[in-house]
Amino acid sequence: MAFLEFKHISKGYPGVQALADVSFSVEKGAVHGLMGENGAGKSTLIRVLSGDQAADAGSILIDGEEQRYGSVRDAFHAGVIVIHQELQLVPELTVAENLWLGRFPAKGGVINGKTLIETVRSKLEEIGIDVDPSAKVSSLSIGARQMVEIAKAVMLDARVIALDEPTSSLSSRESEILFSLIEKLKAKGAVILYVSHRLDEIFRLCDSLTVLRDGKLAAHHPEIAGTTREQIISEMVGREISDIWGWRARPLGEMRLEAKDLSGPRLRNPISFSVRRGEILGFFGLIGAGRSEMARLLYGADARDQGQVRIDGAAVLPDDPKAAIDAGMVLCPEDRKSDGIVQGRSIEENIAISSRRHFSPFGILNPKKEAALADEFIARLRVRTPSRKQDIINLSGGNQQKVILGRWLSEQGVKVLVIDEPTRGIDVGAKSEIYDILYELAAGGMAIVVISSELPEVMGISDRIVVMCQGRVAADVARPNFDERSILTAALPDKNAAGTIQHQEHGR
Amino acid sequence: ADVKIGFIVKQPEEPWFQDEWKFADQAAKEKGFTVVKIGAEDGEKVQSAIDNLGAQGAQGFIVCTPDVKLGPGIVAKAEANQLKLMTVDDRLVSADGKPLEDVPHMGISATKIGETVGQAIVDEIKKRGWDMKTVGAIRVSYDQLPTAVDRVEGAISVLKAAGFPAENIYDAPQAKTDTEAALNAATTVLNKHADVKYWVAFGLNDEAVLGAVRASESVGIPAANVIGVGIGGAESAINEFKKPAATGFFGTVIISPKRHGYETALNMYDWIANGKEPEKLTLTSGSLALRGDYEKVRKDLGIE
Amino acid sequence: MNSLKKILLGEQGLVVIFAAAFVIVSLFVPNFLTERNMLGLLQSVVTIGIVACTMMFCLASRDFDLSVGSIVAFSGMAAVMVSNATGSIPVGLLAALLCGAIVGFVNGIVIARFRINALITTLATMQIVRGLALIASDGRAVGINDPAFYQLALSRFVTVPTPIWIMLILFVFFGFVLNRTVFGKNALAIGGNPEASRLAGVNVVNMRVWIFALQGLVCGIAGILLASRITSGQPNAATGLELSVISACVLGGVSLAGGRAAMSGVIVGVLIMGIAENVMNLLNIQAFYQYVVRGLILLIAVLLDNLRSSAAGRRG
Amino acid sequence: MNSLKKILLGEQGLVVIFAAAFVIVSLFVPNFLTERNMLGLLQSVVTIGIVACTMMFCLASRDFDLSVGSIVAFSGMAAVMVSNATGSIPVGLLAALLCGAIVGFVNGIVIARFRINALITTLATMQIVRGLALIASDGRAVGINDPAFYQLALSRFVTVPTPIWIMLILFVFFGFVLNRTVFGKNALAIGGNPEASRLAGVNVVNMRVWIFALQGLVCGIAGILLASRITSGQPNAATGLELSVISACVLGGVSLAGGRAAMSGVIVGVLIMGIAENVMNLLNIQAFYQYVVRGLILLIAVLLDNLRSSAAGRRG
Ligand SMILES: Nc1ncnc2c1ncn2[C@@H]1O[C@H](COP(=O)(O)OP(=O)(O)OP(=O)(O)O)[C@@H](O)[C@H]1O
Ligand SMILES: Nc1ncnc2c1ncn2[C@@H]1O[C@H](COP(=O)(O)OP(=O)(O)OP(=O)(O)O)[C@@H](O)[C@H]1O
Ligand SMILES: O[C@@H]1[C@@H](O)[C@@H](O)CO[C@H]1O
Ligand SMILES: [Mg+2]
Ligand SMILES: [Mg+2]
Repeated sequence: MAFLEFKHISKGYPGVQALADVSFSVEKGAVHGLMGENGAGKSTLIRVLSGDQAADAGSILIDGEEQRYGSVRDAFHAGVIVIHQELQLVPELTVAENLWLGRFPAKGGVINGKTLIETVRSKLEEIGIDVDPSAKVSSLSIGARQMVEIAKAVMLDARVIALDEPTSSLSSRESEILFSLIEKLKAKGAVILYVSHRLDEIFRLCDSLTVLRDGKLAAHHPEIAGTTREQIISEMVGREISDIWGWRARPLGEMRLEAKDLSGPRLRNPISFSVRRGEILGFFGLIGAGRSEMARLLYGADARDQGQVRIDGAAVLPDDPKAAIDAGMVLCPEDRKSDGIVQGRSIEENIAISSRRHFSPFGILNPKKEAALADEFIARLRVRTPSRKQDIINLSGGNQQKVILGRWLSEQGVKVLVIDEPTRGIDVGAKSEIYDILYELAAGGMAIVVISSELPEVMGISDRIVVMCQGRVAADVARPNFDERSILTAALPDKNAAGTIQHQEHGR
Repeated sequence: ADVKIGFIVKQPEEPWFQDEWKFADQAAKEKGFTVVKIGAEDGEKVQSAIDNLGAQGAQGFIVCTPDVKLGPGIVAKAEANQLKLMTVDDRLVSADGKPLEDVPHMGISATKIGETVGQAIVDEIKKRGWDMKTVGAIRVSYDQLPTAVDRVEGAISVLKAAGFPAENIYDAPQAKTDTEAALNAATTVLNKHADVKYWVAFGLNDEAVLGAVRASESVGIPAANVIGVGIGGAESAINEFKKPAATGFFGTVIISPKRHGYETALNMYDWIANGKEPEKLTLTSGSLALRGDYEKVRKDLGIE
Repeated sequence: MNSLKKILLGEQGLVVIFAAAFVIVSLFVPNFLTERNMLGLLQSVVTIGIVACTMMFCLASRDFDLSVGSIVAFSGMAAVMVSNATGSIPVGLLAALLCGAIVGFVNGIVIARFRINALITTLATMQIVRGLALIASDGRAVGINDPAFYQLALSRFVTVPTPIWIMLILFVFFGFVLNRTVFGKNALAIGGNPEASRLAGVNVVNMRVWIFALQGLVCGIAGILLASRITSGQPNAATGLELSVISACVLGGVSLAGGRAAMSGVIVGVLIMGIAENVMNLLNIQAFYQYVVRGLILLIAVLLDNLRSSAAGRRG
Repeated sequence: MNSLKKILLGEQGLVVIFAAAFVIVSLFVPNFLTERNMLGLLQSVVTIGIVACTMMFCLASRDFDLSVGSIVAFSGMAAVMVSNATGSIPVGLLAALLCGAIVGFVNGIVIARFRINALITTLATMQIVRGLALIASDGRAVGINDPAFYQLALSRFVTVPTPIWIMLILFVFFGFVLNRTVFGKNALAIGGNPEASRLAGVNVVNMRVWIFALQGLVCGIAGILLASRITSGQPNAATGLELSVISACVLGGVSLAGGRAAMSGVIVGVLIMGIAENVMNLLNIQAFYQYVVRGLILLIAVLLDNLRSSAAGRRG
């Protein structure tokens, strides 16, 4: 019997019809996949379900009952819990406080501090997430924060749980924990709506699937069995993509980037590596392995304790990212929300922010050139937007990521490109476009460092992989020797500590 | 024991109070006592200033209060701290508005000063032979300050008594008590009555009247058609008189900070050291100073 | 050595620095550490201290209130005028609290419900309320008829004047509210991440309205005590209070960006402001130099705190 | 109909609403729309208008400057005192600009390099600089020796007084800087997301220092013009200017949270403040009621703008 039903849901924003007459239903106890290109309307549908945004038209039925909620609170009381695509945690509060936010255990308004911590502690233990409930969220890594978000859904007995790209900042290890949680919830009879761009996960977890395209229902599969990857991809993007990786051998040149004994306050063991012209070096590791930290030290985003970075033999001063950019190195950061997008500014401005210095004589802008640049990358990366003047905050998550990529791909004279989680939240169609751009840049002599938590991606596009584990280099593998099992083994700390999520000070 | 007296004033940045303090210091130097100078812009600050004086072992203090209605509170505070109390400039009143006659006071009557201003204006209008009906008056006002109201009302009463038509008096409310605010307010009045040829201006102090004079200049009214009379007689007024050409700033009523600062301090000292209680009430008056005679007037008042 | 470092760099570091400064001042400034002066000092910060309690919540939830000075003056006037008119002090006090709470409530409604910028809204109410106070009193202070009203400020309990007690009680009370109640945590959450709080089901609009109403109520208390201390209702009282209170809070580590606040910090901030004033007067520092010194003290206080926390290796 | 809606709800909606209000006022307030009154009105907003230009950058980059009023007074004093001392007006003007820029630069260094909260820092310099102005002049107004100095404010070009021209030129100049230069875009980017801007190669520290220094310089210009208008250097001038300027900016749509600013909005904000004052005086509204009316106008202006933009369906 249909437990969750969407009926003729429509939702528009100025210039965009985010959802147009979407109807489908999900059976009780099912995990239902929701797929679609960036900007297809997945998050919007989930926001409507969560009571955060009101639909322009249409209705939602749970267990045959029409829902009329005006707020998130109403939805919560109807048994709906949503984990949003962007992390929704209060950095200054503790893990326990975040988990209880909106429904603190209290008598007469006074919080029972013990209950607060203890219930969370036992719950986290039960579900296998090793995070200190009394730690401030600002001290956790993104991955750990994501796990806390997920714990939110599990803490409460919900009838409907929606997860919007929960694994985009998790590595496979943590994803496994999530998957087992989903199995448990499913066994309890909850309906789970699962948004992801990763087909593997969809096939592994989901019982049924809906594909959205341009805000419309493109396909509905009440049974996922029997459908193929190719079929879903073409339903999503409207065309066939044969080989998303598309890797070809390239000639490697001189040594381009040399990093020697890099270390910093949060990366105590010195790290050294080097990349040649034309080479794509992948960094793989579990959450907290230290890859992002390494990238920030390399770029001068954080102060180094020691270590040197050379590009084409010339030393890069660590005093500021500006120095790195001037030396020809750029970093596309991991956390798009805090380190990537400039809120309140247009797509155009977000793209041109760094590269405009090449075509702004005496600091005076060249609006034509900026517009052309924006249009070029909007088209190449398939950014779904009504206009290049759109405020970046109004874009869907994946489209924001594309714009940030566009910012760095549009830079001129780049010798070293460092990309941290390049395709986080990006749809399959755009992914292969991005890979093609990377190959093209590499073929032009650039040295590229790709940090990714997605093993297939690292293996699919790298010429060589450095595996990091607990802040050290655990392995350095050349493409001919790529092997899933040995890379994973190298990434694992040791049996006992497996699955441990490290705390780290992010404090941004 | 060493004599230590407090001197609390309501607007420490005003030149007037700077002068009072300076003359109090002069008395202190002559007699060998200490003056503790504290600025207290509101009732709460006065309270803590008195506590502070008590704590540092002063025996008495002189105060120019931010508001005369603070009277009972100041008296109580002084008693609690066993401090002798005198007031200067503004006289304390009780809840029902009657002066607290027990507290020795030296001061000027705001209304009287205003009247002096009004008289100076009336005299000059007559001297210049203007017809009062053709003259506009700018009342640069700052009504939230009671003293300011009393002063301008004093001036207005004399003007009216001399036959100045009430409907020719225009209000220019200052948003703050500085020259720029007066200038902006007066400009509006001048522009609203663009047909009026002759203007007179009065207000709370020199700064207010200066604003009106500047406004008349900026809209192109010749200096000879303007009579502004200020109150105070400190630098801002003197600077006007020093200008090579006469401006619309005709004169200022100088009040003497010397008596107020020097004599009150001396009286308080005598009271503490020799048990000689000061007069309950000493009223001083203002003297009109013009471009031609300001130096002499200042000398007569003991200031230069 | 290490434990010293820990104390200095810990959460309570500002308090420790402050304590050290206090000891130094006590040793070197004559008449500072006497019971009389301490009580005088505490009385001088009663208004700032009381209003800072709720301003802390306001800032913690990423809001801003410029109208506090006007509300203090207005409710002080209300207390006096209503007491005089009805002949009953309790009725007057109630009227004052009501006036304060109503203005605060209106602030809250306009800001939270109509989503008008808090700075502009409270700048507007600051002027409107000041105007109303001036109109009601015709710009003149209003004296208190019944001398019993003065007793509010003059009465003492265990040698300490009542206003100081009230301030201390409010410190304890709001410290508790901030750290141990749903209200406090929600306020911090709203400031830390309004969107996340909303999505977690916190009623952000109601919370903000409540905080402003509470701020108004507390300004009412401060207004009553002030009127009683200065034995009159003064329409011009407490001008510029907003900046002092906000400074005290920020000095005490409350973040203008929301989400961070601690009662202990705010108390220290309030005391620093009070001590600076007190010591300058004890040392008979000239009025114009007082400006400079006051500015320097502010700078040094935040600079020290900053050195401390950056030595602790925290970022941003 | 539709195009009307578009105009009202577009980026320039505030300007349109303002224009409508202007027409109404012109029709119903006698003496308002006369050349004399218009020039008087514009002159009355010269100080606010000039300082608002750079305050816009300051707010856009998520900073805050409370010291502007003091800098205006201080540099006005400097202009007069140095002119008098050297007998050369140009030297005096240079000294004023230098003084302003130096104070601004110090603000910037302390805030951006030592990472001290901007509110506290500028609150401190506000007091320090005011103190210095008072000390330098012994608290007295300083008269101008050379009458040529007055000509700065009195001289006219095409019937419009020089200060107004200077303000207009600065409007155009800073409008250009904001929209058409890397500097302007970087300021907005810093306000939108400082960390992201830093990682994108914007030298955030330098930018902030520059903005404060520029603010100081521009306050120097305002100080010179003010001294010339009131024909003396007054240490007490321009108190409270900071709040008026910030209000004008916020009224004009500049976001205190950074990242949003438009010169046209700021100009409208400045004019609204000036017109409110002007019209109240023209209509002879009583002083105490002026407070209330001023507050209401502020509220209505933001409320209208808010209705407009929420009708346009933008998100906060
Ligand atoms: N507040 C808004 N204002 C304007 N447009 C919006 C707003 N929110 C979403 N949109 C638009 O609605 C469309 C659907 O967005 P949505 O976030 O639902 O996409 P999505 O399928 O979740 O994409 P992604 O995979 O990138 O997360 C997009 O074109 C987006 O730009
Ligand atoms: N405040 C801290 N104190 C000590 N160690 C820290 C602190 N913050 C982070 N670390 C450690 O530094 C390393 C940095 O993790 P980093 O974020 O660089 O990892 P990553 O491999 O990129 O993983 P992620 O996918 O979470 O970004 C981790 O080992 C973490 O435990
Ligand atoms: O306030 C005034 C002051 O400005 C000075 O003029 C002396 O008298 C006081 O009442
Ligand atoms: Mg999405
Ligand atoms: Mg990482």
